[in-house]
Amino acid sequence: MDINKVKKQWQGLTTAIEEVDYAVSGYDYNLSLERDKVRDLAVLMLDEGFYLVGLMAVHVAPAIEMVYQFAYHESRCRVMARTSVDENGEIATISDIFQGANWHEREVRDLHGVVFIDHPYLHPLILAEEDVDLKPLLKAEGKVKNVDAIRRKPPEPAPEPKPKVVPEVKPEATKNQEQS
Amino acid sequence: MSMDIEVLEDSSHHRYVLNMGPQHPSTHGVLRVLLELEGEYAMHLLPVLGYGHRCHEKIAEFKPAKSFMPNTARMDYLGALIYNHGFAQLLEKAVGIEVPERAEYIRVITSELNRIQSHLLWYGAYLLDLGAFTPIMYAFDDREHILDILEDVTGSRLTYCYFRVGGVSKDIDEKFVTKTRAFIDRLRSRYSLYETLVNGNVILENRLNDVGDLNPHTCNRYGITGPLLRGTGVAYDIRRAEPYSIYSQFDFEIPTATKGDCMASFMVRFRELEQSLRIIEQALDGLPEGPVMAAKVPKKLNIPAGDYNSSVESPRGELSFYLVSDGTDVPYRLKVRTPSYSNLSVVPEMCQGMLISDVVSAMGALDLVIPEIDR
Amino acid sequence: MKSYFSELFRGAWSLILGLKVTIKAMFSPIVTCQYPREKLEITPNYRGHIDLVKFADTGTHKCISCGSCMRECPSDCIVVEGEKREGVKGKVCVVFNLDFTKCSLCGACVEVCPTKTLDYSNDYELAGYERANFHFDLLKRVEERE
Amino acid sequence: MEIFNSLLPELIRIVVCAVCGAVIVFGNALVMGYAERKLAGRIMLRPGPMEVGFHGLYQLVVDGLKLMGKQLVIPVNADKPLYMLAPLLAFAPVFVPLLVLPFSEKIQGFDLDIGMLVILAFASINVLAILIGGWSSNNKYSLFGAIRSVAQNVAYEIPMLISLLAIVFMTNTFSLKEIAAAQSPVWFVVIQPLAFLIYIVAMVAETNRAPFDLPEAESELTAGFHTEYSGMSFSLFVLGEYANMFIVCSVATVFFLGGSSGIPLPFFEYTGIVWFLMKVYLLMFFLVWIRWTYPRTRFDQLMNFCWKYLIPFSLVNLLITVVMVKLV
Repeated sequence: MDINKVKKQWQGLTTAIEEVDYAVSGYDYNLSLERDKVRDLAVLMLDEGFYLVGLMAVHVAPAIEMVYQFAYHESRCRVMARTSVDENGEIATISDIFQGANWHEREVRDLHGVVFIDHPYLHPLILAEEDVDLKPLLKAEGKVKNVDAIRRKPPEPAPEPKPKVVPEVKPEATKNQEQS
Repeated sequence: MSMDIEVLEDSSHHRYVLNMGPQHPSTHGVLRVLLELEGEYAMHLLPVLGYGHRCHEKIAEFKPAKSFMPNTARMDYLGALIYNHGFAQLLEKAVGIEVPERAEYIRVITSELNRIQSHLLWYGAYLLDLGAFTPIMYAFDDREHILDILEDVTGSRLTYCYFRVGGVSKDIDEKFVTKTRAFIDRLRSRYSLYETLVNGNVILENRLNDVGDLNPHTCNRYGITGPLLRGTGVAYDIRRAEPYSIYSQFDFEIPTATKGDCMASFMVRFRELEQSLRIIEQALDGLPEGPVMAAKVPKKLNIPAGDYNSSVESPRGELSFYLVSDGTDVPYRLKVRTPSYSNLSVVPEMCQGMLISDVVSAMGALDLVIPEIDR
Repeated sequence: MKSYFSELFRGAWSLILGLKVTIKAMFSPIVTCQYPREKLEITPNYRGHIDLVKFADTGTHKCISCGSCMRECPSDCIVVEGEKREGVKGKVCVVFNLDFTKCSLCGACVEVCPTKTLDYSNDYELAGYERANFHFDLLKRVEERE
Repeated sequence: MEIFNSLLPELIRIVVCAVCGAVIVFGNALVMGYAERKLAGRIMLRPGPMEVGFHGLYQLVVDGLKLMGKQLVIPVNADKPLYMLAPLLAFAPVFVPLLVLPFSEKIQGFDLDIGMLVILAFASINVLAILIGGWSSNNKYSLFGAIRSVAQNVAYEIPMLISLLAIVFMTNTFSLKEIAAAQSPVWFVVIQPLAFLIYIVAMVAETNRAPFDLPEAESELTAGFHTEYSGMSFSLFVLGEYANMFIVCSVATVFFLGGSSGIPLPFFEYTGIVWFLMKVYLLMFFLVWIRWTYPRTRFDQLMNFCWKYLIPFSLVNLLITVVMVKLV
């Protein structure tokens, strides 16, 4: 795999490619894409030899965000691709491309209620039949944060968080000690 | 789950459905697999999960991230320390805490002991699946030594909660080092026993060869990692591919096999025992002096907003903790990507058209830990 | 034809080797421990449920009812209450309950304790018939102890 | 025994034999149950039963009492009469072979001149019991166990018979007493080692023991054909299994290990029975030993092994024997 070549291909599919500092965030590339490009990206990733680490949903406003994680065997290249579901809570399945996504998507359906269009067998996997609409991982009313709240604050994250954290935390720590 | 059965039974009339589990000797926990049989051949498999789901991911959203540490140990009861490791590392990355070198060495030593322990239990339990009763007792005999060593330092025998954000909770002593070295010698002297009793046995060879074929492409499609993937010839190990902790300092091989069947992953796991021993040996030799906890670990861990991922190599494959933070000390969302979940998802494809006996041996080769799937 | 016989002999030989291993085991000493009859010595580092330490110098525990353990506990299984008494500096601990059914033995409470008055007990034979057997009153326990 | 021949009518003789048979069946089950658990324990580096009596000696008695006290659970959809019949059918026929076994020159119930055929015929009824038990339980696992058992036993009876037939050609008789007596200078195990090996393998498969315990195969079929059985009906299956083990090992002793021959002991008139039982239990020890050593074979491999190796070898062996007998 040539990463530059792959990057070029990503450009056609994504709205933003962000290189992330592995030492801080634990992955290399952060891709943002439109929801109708998810299947194209999956096909590309499979062709390039990536495997699907997992996919998950995050309940944020205005729409639930889907995060697909890919990684590569031969060299370190961990990719997060994120998109959001549409207003009906639907998104296209990638389980016919990455069969491993089948169960992950069923799990997301169970826990967040995201419906995957054209999924071959979207039955409850973890929940019981009668709890289909439980959606346990949806945040309670009022607890849902806006999508900006969970984004890394300085857009260039490299060494930023460290100096930011220390002063932020210190008063907390001393406060606790005072209490005890 | 009556619906599932209907789906299977509708497909054709002369086949019938066998319910394997949730209480079955070879599913190792509350996993249920519906088998659609034609004679003794499984034409269609449908795993049914969720009997022991504890919703750890939801629990994580309710309390400070630091308090989630004991829960990680309960996801995979065989790789508790490795789960500890992944989670501690995640928070250290996110908050930016430097772990002292001695703590990293201790983490590696105990994690590798944990890995050996997990492999030994799998070894015995797998042989039990294949109908050999004795090897599990020999494997347990060895495993007890590890548990004693780990109990001495962590205080518990199974669901360890030993790692802390910023280090480990307790320093190891000279006794630990001598006991571990004695164990290394002991396990090495036991290889010949395992090899003659089990690995070379013609019945075992016939049971495992050419059963449960996988290839690298299938592994990519299903996200299979760990010994199963290495059994197909791909030398992918997170300890080498994305060296975390201090794994880059050690000299160890990644055992691979090429055939991708049960025998391949069996031998890969068996040979990983030796590699783990080598890592432990090197770590014990290079063990530095110093503190085992980072000097400044804030009491309240405010995680800067953003998302963080931490991947480690669990005995069963890639384990990823993915945390989304909104800037508070309570995770906004924590996703645990457990290896068994993806590994098990290949079963319907891998076991299609197999004899029941082969389904048992193929599922045993996945080294399933059900609480990890129903996390 | 050649492989037919060589396979047979190789297989038979591997079976004989296996028999040799087990017969050797038959005459080697047993490794298990007959638990209720004999007991293994438990390591002093064993993490049982928590207990209040009885200090030799004061003859009792040193809990100042700060509540750090209560706050640190991930499963909320500790209840500490203190009250202000006249003539005594600080608070006096009047309630220290542990709900062991919820405890996950993580050890956070012991590590956070400012006076080091919390420690793990070495008690591991904890089987009981009812839930109430696992609701420990640690203050009572520390008084009853030697 | 000659006294009985002259003084008592045949009927009483049968009753005495039946009582002796019962003693053997139950005594053997006790001894073997205990020995199996002890040996399994020793092989696994643990002590085995230790609690009841000295070194757990009464364990099996207590277990038996417990099983007798247990409820007989009959599944709702089971075929009741057949379900109840199966354990009896597994247990009852084992008495007949005991009647014709020559425990020593003087101790033998009946010396039939078709002794070998009687044993083989009655030993095969066991398969029917397993089939009926597995089918009538109305449990899919049981059914699988039953089907496997039938296929396996039918296949393995062929090499068993053929290997024994080689001995019959040499001795020219079906009478067990005469076959045992024919081995006075050398045991047939020396002359017919191949037949002996084939018989041993077939014997393990016939008694459904590991590594050929496919009808039970508890990691695949939970408990196979006796999944649904409980209490005494379960223990009848176990009794039948141990009695069958005793019978096949006795046959091996009679055909290959010289029956009751051995150095006569000075203090006991019926020395033969001591030697006989010693040989039988040595073989039984071997059965236990291999059970706790090997993994289980797969069903198709089991059948392959029979058709690919055992039957051709036993046929060649038979052919050579016939030629040799003709020439000598």
